Amino acid sequence: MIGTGILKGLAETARNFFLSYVSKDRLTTVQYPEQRLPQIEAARNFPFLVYDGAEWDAGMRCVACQICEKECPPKCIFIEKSKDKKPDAVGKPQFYPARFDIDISVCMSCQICVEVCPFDAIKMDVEFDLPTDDRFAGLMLDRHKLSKSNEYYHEIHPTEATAVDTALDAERAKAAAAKAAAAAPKPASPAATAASAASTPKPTEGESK
Amino acid sequence: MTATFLILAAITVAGTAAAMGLRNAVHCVLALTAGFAGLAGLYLYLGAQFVGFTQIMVYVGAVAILAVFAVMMTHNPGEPEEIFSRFWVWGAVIAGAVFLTLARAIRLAFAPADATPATPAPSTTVQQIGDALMHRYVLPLEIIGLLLTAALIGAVIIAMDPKDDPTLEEDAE
Amino acid sequence: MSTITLPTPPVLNPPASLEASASENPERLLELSLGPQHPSTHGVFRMNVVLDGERVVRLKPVFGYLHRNHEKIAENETYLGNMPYTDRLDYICSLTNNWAYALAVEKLAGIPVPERAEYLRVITAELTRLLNHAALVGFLLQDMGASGTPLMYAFREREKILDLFEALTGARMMCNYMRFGGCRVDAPAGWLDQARKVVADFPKFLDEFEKLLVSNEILMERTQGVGVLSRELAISSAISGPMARASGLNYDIRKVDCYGIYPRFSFRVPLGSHGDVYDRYMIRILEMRESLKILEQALRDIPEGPILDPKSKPRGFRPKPGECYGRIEAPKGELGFYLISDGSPNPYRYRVRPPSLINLTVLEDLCLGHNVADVVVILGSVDIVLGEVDR
Amino acid sequence: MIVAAVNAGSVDQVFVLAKHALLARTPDALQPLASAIISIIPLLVVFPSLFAITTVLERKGLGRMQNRLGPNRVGPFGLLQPAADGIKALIKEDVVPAAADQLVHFFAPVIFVAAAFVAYAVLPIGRNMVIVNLNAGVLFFFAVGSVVELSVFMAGWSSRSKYSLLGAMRAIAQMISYEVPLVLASVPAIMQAGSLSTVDIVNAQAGYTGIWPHWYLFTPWGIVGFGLFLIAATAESNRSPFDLPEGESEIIAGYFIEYSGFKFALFFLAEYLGMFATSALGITLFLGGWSAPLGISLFTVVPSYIWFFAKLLGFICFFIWIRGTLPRLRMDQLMGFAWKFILPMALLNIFVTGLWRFLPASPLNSIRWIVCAAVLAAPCVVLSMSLKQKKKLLIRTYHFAE
Repeated sequence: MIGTGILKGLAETARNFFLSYVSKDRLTTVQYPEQRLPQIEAARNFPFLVYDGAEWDAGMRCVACQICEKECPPKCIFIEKSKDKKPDAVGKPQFYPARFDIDISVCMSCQICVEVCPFDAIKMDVEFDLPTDDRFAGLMLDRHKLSKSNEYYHEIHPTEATAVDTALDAERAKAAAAKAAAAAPKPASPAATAASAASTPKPTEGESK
Repeated sequence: MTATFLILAAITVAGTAAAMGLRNAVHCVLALTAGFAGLAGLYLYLGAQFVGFTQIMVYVGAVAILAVFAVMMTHNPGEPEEIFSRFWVWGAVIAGAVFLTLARAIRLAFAPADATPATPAPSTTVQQIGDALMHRYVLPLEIIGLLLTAALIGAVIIAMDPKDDPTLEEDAE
Repeated sequence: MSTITLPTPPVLNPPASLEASASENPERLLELSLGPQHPSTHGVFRMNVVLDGERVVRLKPVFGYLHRNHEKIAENETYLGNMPYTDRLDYICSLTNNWAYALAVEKLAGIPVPERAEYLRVITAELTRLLNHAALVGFLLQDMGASGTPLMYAFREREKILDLFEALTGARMMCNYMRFGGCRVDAPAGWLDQARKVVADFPKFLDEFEKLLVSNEILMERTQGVGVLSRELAISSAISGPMARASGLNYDIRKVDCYGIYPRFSFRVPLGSHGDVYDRYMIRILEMRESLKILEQALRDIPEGPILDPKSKPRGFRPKPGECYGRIEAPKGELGFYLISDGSPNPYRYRVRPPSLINLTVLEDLCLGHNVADVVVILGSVDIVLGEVDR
Repeated sequence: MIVAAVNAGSVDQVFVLAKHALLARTPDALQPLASAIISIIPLLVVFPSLFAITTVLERKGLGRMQNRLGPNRVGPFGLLQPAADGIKALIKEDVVPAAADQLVHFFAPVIFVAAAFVAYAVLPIGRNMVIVNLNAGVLFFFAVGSVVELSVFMAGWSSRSKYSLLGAMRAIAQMISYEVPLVLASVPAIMQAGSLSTVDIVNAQAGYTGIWPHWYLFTPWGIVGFGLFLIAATAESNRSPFDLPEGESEIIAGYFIEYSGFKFALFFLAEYLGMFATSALGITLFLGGWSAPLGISLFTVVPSYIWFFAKLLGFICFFIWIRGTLPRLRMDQLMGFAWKFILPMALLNIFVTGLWRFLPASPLNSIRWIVCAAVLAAPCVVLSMSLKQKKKLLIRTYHFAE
């Protein structure tokens, strides 16, 4: 008959109207500021620098190798290497970034920097409401604003953080073993270490200062 | 000469005067509509409800829209028209003649000495008008109906687009 | 020095019959610009419409408002650096864009893809197809005036799929998930069960949709016989995707190229017979049902295993010089990437075949003779996304 | 029981008694003027507040139909939302396009709202609660209804924008072509009641046989007439399947595209008032005005104006329900539907009412029912069959390729 399609449609909206009072999966509205959706673990927004231990400046894992600066598609990372060195996560003295800026108005949170970073120094944060009243300086995060503790990293991405930590601990163990092996046969070849220390400014073995 | 009569008369006269005097054609038509509305108010004030409502429905509802349509569609308000056309002399003469005849007719109607104040006509209900239409005036009603339908069909044919009029296409080939 | 005379560009085929009527009484025509800021042009897209009364006499699409120089930027980026940019092409289905680009580069460099990665690619691509068709059908009905009700039902289902993408790739719409030779990250624990649940619930939404509007007389009246695309015109204008299949063209790249592991899944390709807006609307609903079948089979027998061969390094990827053209069946049509590599880390030439733009070229032929209300509905049924049209 | 009756009586007439009390105090000279003002003021208060409540009801109803909440931030359950909208409309800048014709642009909403309000003069809200009992009440209602088109066109033309012109042309065509079926759909009720005055029509439907009321709805021509009236009323007040003049997705907002601030709010007020007025007329003609739906004492105790507003609420919910579901008709279909389907049906309905009136009365007037129902049902069946033969409006089957 002519009008049945329209009546079926009307019945459908009426059903939805009454069901929305009853069934939970139909009414999916979440009142944002008061209620929030549970944070999905793999979510990513803007990058942040990870540091171990308490002090953010000393514990920073980043060694200013500038790979992420080269690989970043929209070129929003700016790094200046430091002159002196400090021990990095594994204990080897490495450079550290005197200046590490990310312009988050340019960053498109594509996490390529996380993928190419060999030192697990930069990870993706989940913080999304970053309101600021200044379009330029407010959105240029410097070293201090970017660095967050490893505990925070465990909080937001638990599985990924544990995997990174196990890899780092293995590396630290390997480096410690290598140092122990290097210390043991020291009396045997002092000349070799002296020669190698003179020729290359960057010492090859993990000799702690 | 009660207050309402004065107001309604003022609206009608002002509306029609503005219709003549205004420069912008669209404003003239709207002023004319105000005049019609004033006239309808006068009918209602005299208690002739049916005539008042038909006046609103026919004149303010339909004729005004037709006039507004015509004016708005054709006039581009760019160039201002001059108020007095060259033939204003003839216009004045004809207007004067019409006014004289009307004045004489009204004066004769009140030939008896006292021009009694206008007593409201006996309030005829719609029922009586309906009966009159259906009994005494049924023939003129049918004829007018026929006339209107013919006019309607004529208008449709004139307005029909030559492109999709089947009859024209055969002649074209 | 002989002066070089440039050949005058050929005038595109002016429809002869209309020129006559237009020149006959030009002041009767009303030139109207629909867009670029217009509620139903699905983005910044303008149509210069010449109306005779309410009937369309001439329609000139104007676009380029969203041109971001995508292909020139790609020539200065590394191969990996281009991957996030492909998300922004057709910003509703980012995963199929990624897959098309990854497929092209894998064909160029000859990189094998492990089994589990292929299954994950099929699952995410078919979920994107559900997403795109549901959103499109919702928008089509919104253009017709059903004030948002079908659109809200479609978006409620879309939210479930977007949550799946966020759990897998980290972002809802800009997934950047595929890599050359596989996928970036494996499905987290419980993701596959969640996906199975979403796929199991989806038919309920489709039935609700069909009951709401498919047999609706007003909808049939508004779409049947409107914007008819003939088979010959579809073939000659290289129309692809649901729009071509609605005109009865049996051309689905999943069946033609058999890329990825599609031959393993049994699914059918719906074909329309009239090629009007109603057929395009119905084809998309039937395609959603076919995608559900593929998803059930893929989610049933996805194997364990690596998703990216471990020795492939993300950086310093230098394919050998050569050229290749990789294409997939994106929800909007045949999405292709044509790459020329000169051995350096940046592609020498990077060209995208955008299905929306090519489907858009026949918009004037579809809209002639209809009135303004139909132009909006026909544009809705062509399913364009300006990110892909303008690149 | 008598006490209940007296109370019921007084509660029902509380407004009428209040008016007489007030009138007794005013000096005689001002008597007619005062009585007019006293009966107009509640009208000016009640219906705009009903407009406010309807906007909330509409947005929450549509929201719930689309499985979302609807406004609930302003006030408890979002009930203060109309206040917020009102203030916003007042504060917003009133932009008048440079090329616009200032005078006409200003007067359009004024006339629109004035015409919408004047139409309430003849609508009986409760037992002897009608502002003026004209013996040509329904004719007055339609006369005022036709003034609305003039203001729509003034708005459309004066804003000097192509979209508003298109919207105005559509609005005029739609209103004129649905005014005729609206009038013809109400003629049967007038024929049966034998008078054009709305109060007489309501009194003609007053009595009950057993508990069933004598509403005109419960007659074959009443059902068809009510259906046609409903369709024409939706079209007349530019509501959903017929909201072409302001087709958002095509010509954005039609004739009031160049209006902002309070003039825009006035247009909305006038549109909703027009909707209430036409539904009120529908209630008066077919649903027995302010009479209770069932004859039982529990219902008749409830005051008459409560029933009137309950039925009006029913109409409003029906319009919202339609708006949430149906897509829009195209212009030529809309006109075709009016002139080719609704008008002939309305004329046939008038013929059937005549038939109904002169057929011999019989127990439960079953003969009249069968004859009239048959005559009315015939064209609908014929129409749907012809549509089937002409292969129109057919759900298509699709073949699949492997």
